Amino acid sequence: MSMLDKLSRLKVPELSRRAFAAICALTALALLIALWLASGQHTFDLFQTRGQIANRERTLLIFSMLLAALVLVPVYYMLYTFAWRYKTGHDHKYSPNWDTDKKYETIWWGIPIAIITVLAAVTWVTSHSLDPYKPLNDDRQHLKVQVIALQYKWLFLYPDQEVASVNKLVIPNKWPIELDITSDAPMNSFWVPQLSGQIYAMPGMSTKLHLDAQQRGTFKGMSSNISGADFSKMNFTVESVGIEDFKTWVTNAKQGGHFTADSYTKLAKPGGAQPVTYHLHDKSIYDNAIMKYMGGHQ
Amino acid sequence: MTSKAYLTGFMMSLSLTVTAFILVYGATSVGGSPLSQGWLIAVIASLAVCQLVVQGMYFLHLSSKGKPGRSLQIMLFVLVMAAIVVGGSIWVMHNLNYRMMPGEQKVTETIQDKENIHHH
Amino acid sequence: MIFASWLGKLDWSYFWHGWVQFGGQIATVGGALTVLAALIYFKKLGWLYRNWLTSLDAKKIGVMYIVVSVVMLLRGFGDAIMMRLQQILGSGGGHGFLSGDHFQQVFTAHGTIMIFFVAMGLMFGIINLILPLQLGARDVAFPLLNSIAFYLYLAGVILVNLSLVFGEFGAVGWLAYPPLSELAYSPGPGVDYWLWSIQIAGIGSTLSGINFLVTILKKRCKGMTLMKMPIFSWSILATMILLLLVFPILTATLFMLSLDRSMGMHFFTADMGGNAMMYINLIWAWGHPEVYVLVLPAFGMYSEIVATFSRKRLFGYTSMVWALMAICVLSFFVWAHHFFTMGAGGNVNAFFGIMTMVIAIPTGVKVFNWLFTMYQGRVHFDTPMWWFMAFATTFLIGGGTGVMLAVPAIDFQVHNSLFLVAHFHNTIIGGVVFGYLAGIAYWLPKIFGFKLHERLGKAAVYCWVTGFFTAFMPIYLLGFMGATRRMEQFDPALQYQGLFIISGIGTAIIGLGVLLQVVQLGYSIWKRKELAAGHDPWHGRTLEWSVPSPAPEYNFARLPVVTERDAFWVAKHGGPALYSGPFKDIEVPKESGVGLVVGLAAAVFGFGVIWQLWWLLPIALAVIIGTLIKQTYVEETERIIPAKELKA
Amino acid sequence: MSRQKYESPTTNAVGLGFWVYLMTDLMLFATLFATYGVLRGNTAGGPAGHDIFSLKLVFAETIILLVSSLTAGLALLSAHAGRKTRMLQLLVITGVLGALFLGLEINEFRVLLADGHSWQNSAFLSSYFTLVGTHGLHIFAGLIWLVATVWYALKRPLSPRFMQRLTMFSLFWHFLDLVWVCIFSIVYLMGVLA
Repeated sequence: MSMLDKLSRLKVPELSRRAFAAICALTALALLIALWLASGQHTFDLFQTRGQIANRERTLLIFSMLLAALVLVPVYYMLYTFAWRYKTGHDHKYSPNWDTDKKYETIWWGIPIAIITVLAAVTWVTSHSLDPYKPLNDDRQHLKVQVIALQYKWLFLYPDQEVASVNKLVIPNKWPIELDITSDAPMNSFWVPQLSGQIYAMPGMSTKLHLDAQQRGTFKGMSSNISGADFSKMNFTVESVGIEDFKTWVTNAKQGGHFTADSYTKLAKPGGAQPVTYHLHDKSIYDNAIMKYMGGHQ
Repeated sequence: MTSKAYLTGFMMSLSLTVTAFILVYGATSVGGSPLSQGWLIAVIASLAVCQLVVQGMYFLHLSSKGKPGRSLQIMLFVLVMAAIVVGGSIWVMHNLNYRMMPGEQKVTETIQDKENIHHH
Repeated sequence: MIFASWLGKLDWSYFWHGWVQFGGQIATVGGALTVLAALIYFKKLGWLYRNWLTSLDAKKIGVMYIVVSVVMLLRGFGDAIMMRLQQILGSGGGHGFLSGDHFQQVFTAHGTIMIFFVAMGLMFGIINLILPLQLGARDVAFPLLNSIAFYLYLAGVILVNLSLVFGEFGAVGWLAYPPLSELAYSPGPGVDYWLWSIQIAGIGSTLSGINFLVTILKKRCKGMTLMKMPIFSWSILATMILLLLVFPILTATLFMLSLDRSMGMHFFTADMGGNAMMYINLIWAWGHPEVYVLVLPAFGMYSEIVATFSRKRLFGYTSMVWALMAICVLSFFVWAHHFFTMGAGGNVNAFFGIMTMVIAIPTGVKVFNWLFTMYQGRVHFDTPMWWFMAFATTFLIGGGTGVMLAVPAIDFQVHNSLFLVAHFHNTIIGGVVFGYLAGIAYWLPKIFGFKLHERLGKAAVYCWVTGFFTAFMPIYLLGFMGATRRMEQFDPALQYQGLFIISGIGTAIIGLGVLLQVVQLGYSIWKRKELAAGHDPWHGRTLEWSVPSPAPEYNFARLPVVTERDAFWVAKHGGPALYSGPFKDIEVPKESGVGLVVGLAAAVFGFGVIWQLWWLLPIALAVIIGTLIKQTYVEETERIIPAKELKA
Repeated sequence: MSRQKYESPTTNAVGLGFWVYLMTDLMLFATLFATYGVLRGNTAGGPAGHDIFSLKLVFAETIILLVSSLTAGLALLSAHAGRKTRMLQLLVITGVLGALFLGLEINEFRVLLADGHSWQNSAFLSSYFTLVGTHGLHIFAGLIWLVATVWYALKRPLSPRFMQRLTMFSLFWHFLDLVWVCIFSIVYLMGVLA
C-alpha cells in the first residue's frame, strides 16, 4: 500500500490539524518579515511622509485601511466560525431549505452601502482638495520648476532662477513648489513618494503638480511608468535645503556651463546621466520640447 | 413585410437624406445659411436619428411589439452601453485634453474656476 | 515602405537572444517536438486528428482548452520565477541575469499569457464542459463556431510561443501603452507579436461569447426558465453579455494600434496629432470589464460549490442574480480608475472612483450570501470547498485593497507601485485562479469518471495559500515603501532584497503547489480505477450530476424536464422524475476540420503582418474565406446515434 | 408580391446569434466613432474635413447605398414569394450598386492620396480613413457574401436554410446602411460645416 494511502487513513481530527498548520505558516511568515525589519533601517515612504500633500494622502490611506478593516474583520470572523461550527459531524441546527431572509439581506445590502457612502463623500472631497493641479494654500509665490522626462534621466529647469539641473531637484524647505511636467520620450510618471502623489509625464502634453517639503532632507524620486529598456535607472533625488542654501546653490549653478538648445538636444539622446547643473539661458526649452510634438498648430 | 412597406421606408429615408444634404449644401455655398452652426449640427443629427428609426422600422422590421421586440430590446441595450463608452470617453478625453494644454492658457479658461485651479 | 521586399522584416539575428532565452527556446521547441514524436511513435496522430482536433463535441473542445491553458500556466509561472529571481539579485547591488529589455519582455509575456491564454482559456474550457450539461442541452448552439473560436485561441497561443523561439516579444507591459509601443520606440516585431496574438485570440473570444449567449438563451431544456437556471449558468450569462459588449472595443483599439505600426498612421503616436491618452482610455474601457469577465464565472463556481458542499440551497439566489447583473452593468462606469494619475480633473476622478466603490457593494453581497449558505448547513470540506476557503481568505484582502485604490488621492501614491501589483494578484489568483482550479476539481469527475486524489489536492491548496501570502505580503510592504513596478534592479541602499527573498520563497511554495497538482493529476490518472466516481460523487444539486460519468457525447439520452431550481436535488428527493418517454435517435454534429484550417490560416495571417510578408495576407484570407464558403455547401453536418444504442 | 408574415430573426438560434454579432459590430463602429470624435481636430497642420470632402460625391454614394438597401429588401421579399429569378435579378442589382459604391469610395481615397493627404499625415486623416475604410471593408465582405449566395442559389431551390442565410445577408446589408447614415451625417456633413 503506497505511503499516500497510509497517510490518508490517519484519523487525526482534520480541522484542528489544518488550523494548526495555517497558524504555523502565518507565524513563520511573520517571523521572516520581522527578521527582515530588524536587519536594517527601512523607510516606508508612504507612511514616513515629509510633504504637506503626502501627509494628507497618508491620513487618507490610514483612514481607508481602517474602514476596510471595519468590514473585513467581522467577515473573516463569520467565515471561520461558520466553517467550524457547521462542519459536518459537529452537532448544530441544519436547515437545508432556508435560503432567503429579508432581514439579513437588508443588513448586507445596507451596511456596505452606508460604508461606501462615507468613503464616497471622502473621495469627492479629497479628489478636489488633493488635485495635483490645485496650488498649495500659501500666499507666497510658488517656486516654478519645469520638468522634462528624457530617456532615462530627468531635466529640471528653473526659469526664474535661470538654472538647469539634471537628476537632482533642489528646493527651498517649507516652500510651495509648482511643477510643470512633460516628457520628450515615451510616457513617464513623476513620483516622489515622500512628498506627494505621482503625475504622468507625457510627450506633447504638460501636466501640473504642486508639492512642498516640510523638512530638510534628501528624498527618493523615480519614474513609475515603464518608458524603455533602462527606465529603472531613471531615479533622481529631491534635496530640500534652507532658503539661504538654495540661493547659494543657484548662484553656484549659474557659474556652470551654459545650457542652450544644443546642449538640450545632446542631453535628450537616450542614456543615463550624472547629476549636474547649468546656467539656463534659453527659457523656451520647455515649451519647445512640447511644441515639437504638435506638428504645426493644435 | 410588403413591398409597399419597403418602398415607403425607402422614400422616407431618401427625403431625410436629401433634406440633410440640401441644408448643408446651402449652408456652405456662397449664400450661407440662416441657421447658426450649432443649430445646423442639431438639425443634421436629428435628421440622422430619424433616418435610423425609419430604416430600423421598415428595413430591419424592428418593432416594440411581440417577437421582433426582442431584437429591438437587445439593440437598445447595446446602444445605451455604446453611448456610455463613447460619451464617457469623450467626456474624459475632453477633460484630459484641456488639462494637458501647455503654458498658461489654462489659467484664463472659465473651466478653470469649476476645477478650482486658482493662481494667486 | 509597404512593399519593401517580399522577405519583409525577417532576419536571422532574431533567432539568438543570449543563453537565458536559449533555455526557453529549447524548452518550447523541445516540448513541442517530444509531443509530436510521442504521437508518431505511438501512431496516435490519426487518432488525435479524428477524435480530438476535428471533434465538435463541446466537452472535447473544453478539455483541449484546459490542456493548452495548463501548459501556458506552466510557461507563465516560469516567467514569474524568472522575475522573482531577477528582482532578488537586482535589489542587492548586482545586475541579475536579465537585462532591462529582457526583463520587460518577461513580464509583458507573463501578464499577456496569464490573462489571455490561461484565465480566458480555462474559463472557455470549463464553460464548454459544463454549461450544456447544466442547461439540460445536448450541445452548444453553434458547434462549428465553437471549434473555430478554439482554434483562433490556439492561433494566439502559437504566435505568443513563436515569439520566444523566433523574434522577440513586446517590452512594453501587458497593455502596451503608446507612445512606447509605437514604431518610434519599439521598432522590432515584439509589439506586433503581442498585438496579433491577442487580437486573433480576442476575435475567438467574441465568437465564443456569441455561441454561449445563444446557448443560454435558446438551448435550455423544457421547464427551465431563466430564474430556475443554476447560478453558474447565470454567471456565464452575465459574463457573456459583458464580454460581447467590450471585446469589440479591444478589437478596434488593437486594429488602430496595428494600423499605426504597419501603415504609419497616427492614432496614438506622440506626434502628428496622435493622442496616446485615447489608447489608454479605450484599452481600459475594455480592460476593466475584462477582469470582471474573468472573475464572474469563478463567482458562479463558488456559488455552486458552497451550495453543494453545505448540502443547502444557495442563500439568496435572486439577490445573487441581481448582484451579478449589477456588477455586469456597473463595470461599465469604472475604467478610468486605471489612470487617475494621468491628470484628469477632480470631477472625472471622483466620479470613476465612487463608481468603483459602488461595485464593491454587490461583490460584498455575494460574499455574505456564500457565508449564509454555509450557515446552518452541513459543510463537507472536500478539495473544492478548500479552494473556496482559500478564495475567501485571500480575495477579501484583495477587495479591501481594491476599495482603497478606488480613492483617487490614495491611488496617486500607490498607482503602478508594487502595492497595486500585490492587489491585482490578490484578486486574480485569489478570485480567478482558485475559482477555476476549484471548478476543475469539482467537475472533473463528471468529464473523466474519476475524482482527483483528495489529500494531494488539499496539500496543493495549502501550498497555494501559504505560498500566496508569503509571496505577496512582502510585495504589499514594498508598495508601502515606495517601490514601483516593472523594475529589474533597485538601489541596494533601499534594502528591498530581504522582502524580495521572502517573496521568492513564497513563489517557491506556490511552485510546490503546482508540482503537487501535476503529481495529483498523474497519480489520479494512474489510480483512476480506485478513484472512480459515480454519476453523483458530491451529492450534487444540478442537472449535470444526473447523467453518467464520464458524460456521454450526447449529454442526455432523453432530454430532462425541469420544474424547480436545483432540479437534480428535487428529483432525488421525491420530486417529479427528470426523464420520461421513449428513447429517440439523437443527432450529433459530425467532425469537421474547418476550425483547424481557419485557426492555422489566422496564425499565418498574424505571422505575415508581424514580419510584413504582405504577400502572405491575401493567401491566408483566401484560405479562410474559401473554407467558410465551402462549408456552406456541406449538406449533412450531423450523424445519427440510433435509439437502441441509448438503451444499453 | 404577396404579404408575408415576418418572422423576426431572433426567434431562432441562428438569427439571434447573427443579431448579437451585428451588435458587436455596432460596438466596434462606436469605438471608431469615439476615436474619430476625439481626433477630429488633430489635423497636425494638414487639411481638415471641409478642405477635402466633396458633398456631391458623398450624396451619390449615399443614394446608391440606399437604393441597394431597397433592392436587397425586395430580393428577400421575392424569395419569400418563391420567385427565384426575380430574387436573383434584384440580388445582382444590389451587388452592382454595392460595387459602384465601393468604386466611388476607393476613387475618393485615391484622389486624396494623389493630393498628398495620406493617412500618414495626421491623426484626423488616420481616423477618417479607418472609420470610412472599415465600413468599406464590411461592404466588400458583404459583396463576397452576396456573390457566394447568388452562386449557391443558381442551381438550387429556395430551401429554408437558404432563406435563413438570405435573411441574415439582408440584415447585414441594412445594418451597413445604418452605419453609413451615421458616417455621412457625422463625418461628412458635420465635417464640411465645421
